[in-house]
Amino acid sequence: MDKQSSALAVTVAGVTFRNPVIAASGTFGFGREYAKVFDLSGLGGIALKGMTLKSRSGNPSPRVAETPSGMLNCIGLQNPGVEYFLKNELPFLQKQGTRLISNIAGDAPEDYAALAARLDGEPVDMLELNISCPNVKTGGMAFGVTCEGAAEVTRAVRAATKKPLCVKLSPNVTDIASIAQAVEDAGADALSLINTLLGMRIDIRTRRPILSNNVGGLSGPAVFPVALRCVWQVAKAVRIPVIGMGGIATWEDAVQMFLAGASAVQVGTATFTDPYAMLAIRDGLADYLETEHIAHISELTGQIRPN
Amino acid sequence: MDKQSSALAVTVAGVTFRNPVIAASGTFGFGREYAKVFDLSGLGGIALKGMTLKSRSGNPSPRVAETPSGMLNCIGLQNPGVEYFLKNELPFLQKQGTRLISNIAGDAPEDYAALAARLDGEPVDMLELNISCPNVKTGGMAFGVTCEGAAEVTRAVRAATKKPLCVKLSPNVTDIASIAQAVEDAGADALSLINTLLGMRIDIRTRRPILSNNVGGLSGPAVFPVALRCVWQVAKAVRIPVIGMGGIATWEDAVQMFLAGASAVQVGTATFTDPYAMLAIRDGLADYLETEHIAHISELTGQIRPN
Amino acid sequence: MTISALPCPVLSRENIAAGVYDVWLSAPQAEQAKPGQFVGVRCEGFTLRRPVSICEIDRARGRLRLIFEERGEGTRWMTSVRVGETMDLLAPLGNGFNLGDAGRAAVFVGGGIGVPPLLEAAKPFAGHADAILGFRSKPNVILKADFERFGAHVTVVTQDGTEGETGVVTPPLEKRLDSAPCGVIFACGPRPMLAAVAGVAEARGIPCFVSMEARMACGVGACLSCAIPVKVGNEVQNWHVCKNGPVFDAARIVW
Amino acid sequence: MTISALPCPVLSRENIAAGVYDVWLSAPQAEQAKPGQFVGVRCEGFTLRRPVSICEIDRARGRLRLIFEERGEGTRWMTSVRVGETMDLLAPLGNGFNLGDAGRAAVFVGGGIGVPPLLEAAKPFAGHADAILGFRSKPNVILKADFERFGAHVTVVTQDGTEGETGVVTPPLEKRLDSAPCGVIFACGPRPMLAAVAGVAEARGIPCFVSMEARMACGVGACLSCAIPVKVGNEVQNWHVCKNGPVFDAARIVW
Ligand SMILES: Cc1cc2nc3c(=O)[nH]c(=O)nc-3n(C[C@H](O)[C@H](O)[C@H](O)COP(=O)(O)OP(=O)(O)OC[C@H]3O[C@@H](n4cnc5c(N)ncnc54)[C@H](O)[C@@H]3O)c2cc1C
Ligand SMILES: Cc1cc2nc3c(=O)[nH]c(=O)nc-3n(C[C@H](O)[C@H](O)[C@H](O)COP(=O)(O)OP(=O)(O)OC[C@H]3O[C@@H](n4cnc5c(N)ncnc54)[C@H](O)[C@@H]3O)c2cc1C
Ligand SMILES: Cc1cc2nc3c(=O)[nH]c(=O)nc-3n(C[C@H](O)[C@H](O)[C@H](O)COP(=O)(O)O)c2cc1C
Ligand SMILES: Cc1cc2nc3c(=O)[nH]c(=O)nc-3n(C[C@H](O)[C@H](O)[C@H](O)COP(=O)(O)O)c2cc1C
Ligand code: FES
Ligand code: FES
Repeated sequence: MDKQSSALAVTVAGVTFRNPVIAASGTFGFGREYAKVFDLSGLGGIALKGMTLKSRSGNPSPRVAETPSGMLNCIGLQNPGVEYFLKNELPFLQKQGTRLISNIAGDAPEDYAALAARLDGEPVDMLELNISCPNVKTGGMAFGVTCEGAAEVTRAVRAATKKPLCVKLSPNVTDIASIAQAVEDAGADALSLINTLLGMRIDIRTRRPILSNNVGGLSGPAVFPVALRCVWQVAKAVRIPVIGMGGIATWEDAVQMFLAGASAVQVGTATFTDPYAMLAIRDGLADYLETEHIAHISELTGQIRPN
Repeated sequence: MDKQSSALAVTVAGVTFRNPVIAASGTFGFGREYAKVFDLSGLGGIALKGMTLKSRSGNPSPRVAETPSGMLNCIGLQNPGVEYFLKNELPFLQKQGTRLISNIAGDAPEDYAALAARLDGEPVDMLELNISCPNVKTGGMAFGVTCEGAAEVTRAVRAATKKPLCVKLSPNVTDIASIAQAVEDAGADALSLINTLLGMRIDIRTRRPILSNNVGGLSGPAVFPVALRCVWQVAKAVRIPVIGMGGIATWEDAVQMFLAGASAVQVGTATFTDPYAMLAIRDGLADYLETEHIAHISELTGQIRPN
Repeated sequence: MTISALPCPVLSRENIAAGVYDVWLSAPQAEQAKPGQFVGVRCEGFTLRRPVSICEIDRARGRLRLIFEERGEGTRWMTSVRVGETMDLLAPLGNGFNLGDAGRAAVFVGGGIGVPPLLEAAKPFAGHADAILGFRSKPNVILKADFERFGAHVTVVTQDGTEGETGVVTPPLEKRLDSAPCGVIFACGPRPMLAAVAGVAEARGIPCFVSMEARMACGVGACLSCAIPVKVGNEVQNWHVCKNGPVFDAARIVW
Repeated sequence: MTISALPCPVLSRENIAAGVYDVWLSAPQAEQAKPGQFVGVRCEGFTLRRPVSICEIDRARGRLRLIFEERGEGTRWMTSVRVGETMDLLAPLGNGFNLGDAGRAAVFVGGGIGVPPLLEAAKPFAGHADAILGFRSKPNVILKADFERFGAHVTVVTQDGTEGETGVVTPPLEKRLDSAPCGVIFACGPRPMLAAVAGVAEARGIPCFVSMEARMACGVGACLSCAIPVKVGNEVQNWHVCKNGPVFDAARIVW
């Protein structure tokens, strides 16, 4: 906790996180499990598992596969639905002393809006619109790959909530910057990126794709260069803050994300390899600021010096 | 050489390769250098360094960076121009006993067409249209990311040459299958994919991108899951043959590519790690066919059993 | 219960069967570990930890015994770790076996690399434990002497008959159940074996608990990777091998 | 010339300065190697090989000596390879030094980890070689005794004056050039040092050859990664460190 000096506190879309290291949605459930591994108050925040209005059972197993320096997943938004969450998960989460970001998904803009409205009076700090999940048949990534789709969902949710609104972008697009701009224009307060890259792996013995859904989302260090490029392109194109993620595993990776334009970072897959990765990244950032005599982490944001 | 049984010979767009393992463009120059490392006749073919009408000097160094299970490059199509190639490189290449694929690029459809016309009477076996290079300012990937652009270049080249025509696709798009269809409709005889994913890496000490061009193309095992997914999506969408590439490092990777729909494979980055990688992949495929009692490699193509 | 990830020094290491290694590690997590729980082994160069069952627990000295078989690249790395080097273990994971009354007669049915997790579970049953252990062939047989050391009556079965009885585990299981009362069955092994054992148990109305496998990412229940369909009343729900299991009431499994 | 990639057993390994390791490897490629050439070391877990200069060549016994400094992750792996283990070397790479007439007086100017490639080159010059070797500080000094063993007259310079003269290599270089004739200068080290040495050589009209660095992928000239701008007549062309170099006529370099 000593390393969590005020130098690390960041404010994104009006929400102050005690440090800029946030658990990425879907890799940290509703926090309960990792609370057995470390004190959750050590995190800047938690982006909660992607949630829908009604419960969903997700895809069959296998839902994960290992890849070089990464992994594929096709969980498919399994979640207990918002009412269960509010009754059984949120009370526990509220006591953990960290910021809560509700990651929300749906089949149609109205679903997103209804979910956002339902959460409006509840003690979550921010909404993260998941329009980039590659693992569901309807909705999900479908909205995230066109400017119109992304803007439409954003507008619908914007009208339904007063909460700070972050939109999570897909890297599986030709021009992520223009989608970012469309979302900004539609009223988003912040952007988070990247969600996973669409990938595949085949078991040559059975000739079947390893994942039950055939394809899945690639995450982990393998995607870091793509994520960094996306954050840089988007940060240059918009005025709202960007939360960077995708393959971050070390504090050096996080520093690159800040330099490219991120105001905070999310960490997902690295937690599976090392459950303390986020704490090590946080402490590494604190040490780095001290060694480099940088007063505050936000001084790094966007300080890349392009060639 | 003993492993190069007829079981490995493949015919793509009328061109018969003695085995399906082809050196990927830009990673193998004009063959001269690796001829000092192994006998080039052991390869199915060589996709030559991307070429333009006039010589180009490419981007400044640094042009490469290491990434987790991969690398970034921003060579920027450095090449000596077609006339130099015909005079000084092709005569040597012709004597190597392997198939030659000319990878061609330009700033405008007319450049591509002029280059294709210039090569038409020359002893190269196939043209590979590079409309997916992420490292040049004009042309390059610009054509590869829209159906119209891709079709336009393809049509222009189709009209200018009688050579078998392969179009190389970029993965940096929202819908690679529709671009593949557009290119097929415009007269391509085959498709090759993927070119590199756009990525970035920052030196946190200098705060500068490591690559002189700021961004570059990601290749190597890290991208294999994305490449495999693209090959699968494209192979389902078109009737022309697909040459698969992107991160192939082992014969098992190659088998996955065939199952996903590839008729041949190209190998790039793996050669840097192990210069004999392509020979090991070829031999591994031969052994695999024998062990599994598969009479011919083409029996694997598209034999994925999706879930 | 708390879970921790720690580099655990390898104290001993033995190649006990074809491709199978038997290691004791110094692991403070032993203090909280229960039979049937597992650990997540961080393998150098890999993103995902490999799940490995706890074979024996030495709480007093803070040691865990793991037995693993080389199957792919991750387990190959594990076989390369020498005495004095460390393995990073995330542990203890899962719920393990609910042993209930160890005064009951219990039958432990293991298949291949599914045998190890049964050993610690069999300990408290001592004299009234039967262990029916199936393997491919003689070179694959493991842990027979260990079960006997803890007082279990062991029947070995090999598919090719090179050691013990010939065939699969179900005939000796039925024979055992025919000949004496049995309060509970614990099983671990390949899925078809578990399904067969569950069938036998159900037919006779004997409680049966099986240890299941699934591909995992987090190992703690957060990522929802390791779902298996489980019968809950009239419904089928996704439960998670790492959190709700790996041991399940066989009656709940959708075979 | 042929190039090959082979696993080469490490025969000896010594930590000769802060973070600097000195290894002899059994490498059949030694037979064809020339001073100033380099090898590509495959580092476990990495895509790109790391370029390392050849420090000494034992053609008769098929051995190469490499000296490398831990700089990042790849070189850290290299320092972990023990005697008896192997390093996969792609070799020999590049053109090396064109030594010309070894009867001339030659001055070898090395800076830090740029010193090693000069050793093999200095051998034939024996008594008429001067070596001016610059280092950060005393703990970084390497190879002084080795150059002396081959008959070179060695001047050590450290930036902090903790060994030999204080400062950088150019003042002792100028002093040496003032005091006696010199037919050729060979230099390897950090770019600013090379630029300074090239400046001195140019001013005095002495031929000067410098060994350059660039980030590499293939190491053989095929991928065009390692471009540096080089003056050719009135033009500037991209030449490649791995193929056209690493040694270049200093007069060609665009500093
Ligand atoms: C709860 C549990 C306990 C286990 N206990 C043991 C044990 O005590 N001893 C032992 O030898 N093995 C055990 N296994 C199986 C062991 O986890 C796999 O053999 C191992 O993960 C294979 O990894 P690999 O890298 O060698 O193989 P690869 O096939 O290269 O692995 C690729 C990916 O698939 C996963 N995977 C492959 N096979 C399995 C499997 N059967 N179950 C789960 N994931 C798999 C890997 O973890 C990895 O993520 C257990 C599995 C589970 C789920
Ligand atoms: C021709 C040549 C000869 C060399 N000879 C020696 C030698 O004899 N002894 C020695 O200790 N070092 C030598 N070097 C430098 C050595 O190659 C680098 O220190 C090493 O590549 C750093 O790798 P890393 O993984 O530790 O560092 P990282 O910074 O993690 O490497 C990241 C990437 O950048 C590349 N890179 C980083 N620094 C350099 C550099 N200075 N030159 C080229 N590529 C670099 C790496 O190869 C790798 O691809 C030589 C370099 C060249 C080009
Ligand atoms: C197992 C798993 C489940 C995920 N579930 C969600 C989700 O529910 N909602 C979402 O927006 N992103 C989800 N993601 C994406 C991550 O939040 C993150 O964007 C991505 O994994 C890249 O970051 P990383 O490389 O640090 O993991 C999931 C990722 C993984 C690996
Ligand atoms: C150094 C380098 C240079 C490349 N140059 C070209 C090129 O000139 N033309 C082209 O079409 N692709 C070029 N590529 C892309 C490769 O041909 C290939 O599509 C890509 O690297 C993915 O395959 P791999 O992962 O096996 O390397 C280049 C790739 C690399 C690494
Ligand atoms: S592995 Fe993450 S929930 Fe089971
Ligand atoms: S490293 Fe490939 S050309 Fe020099």
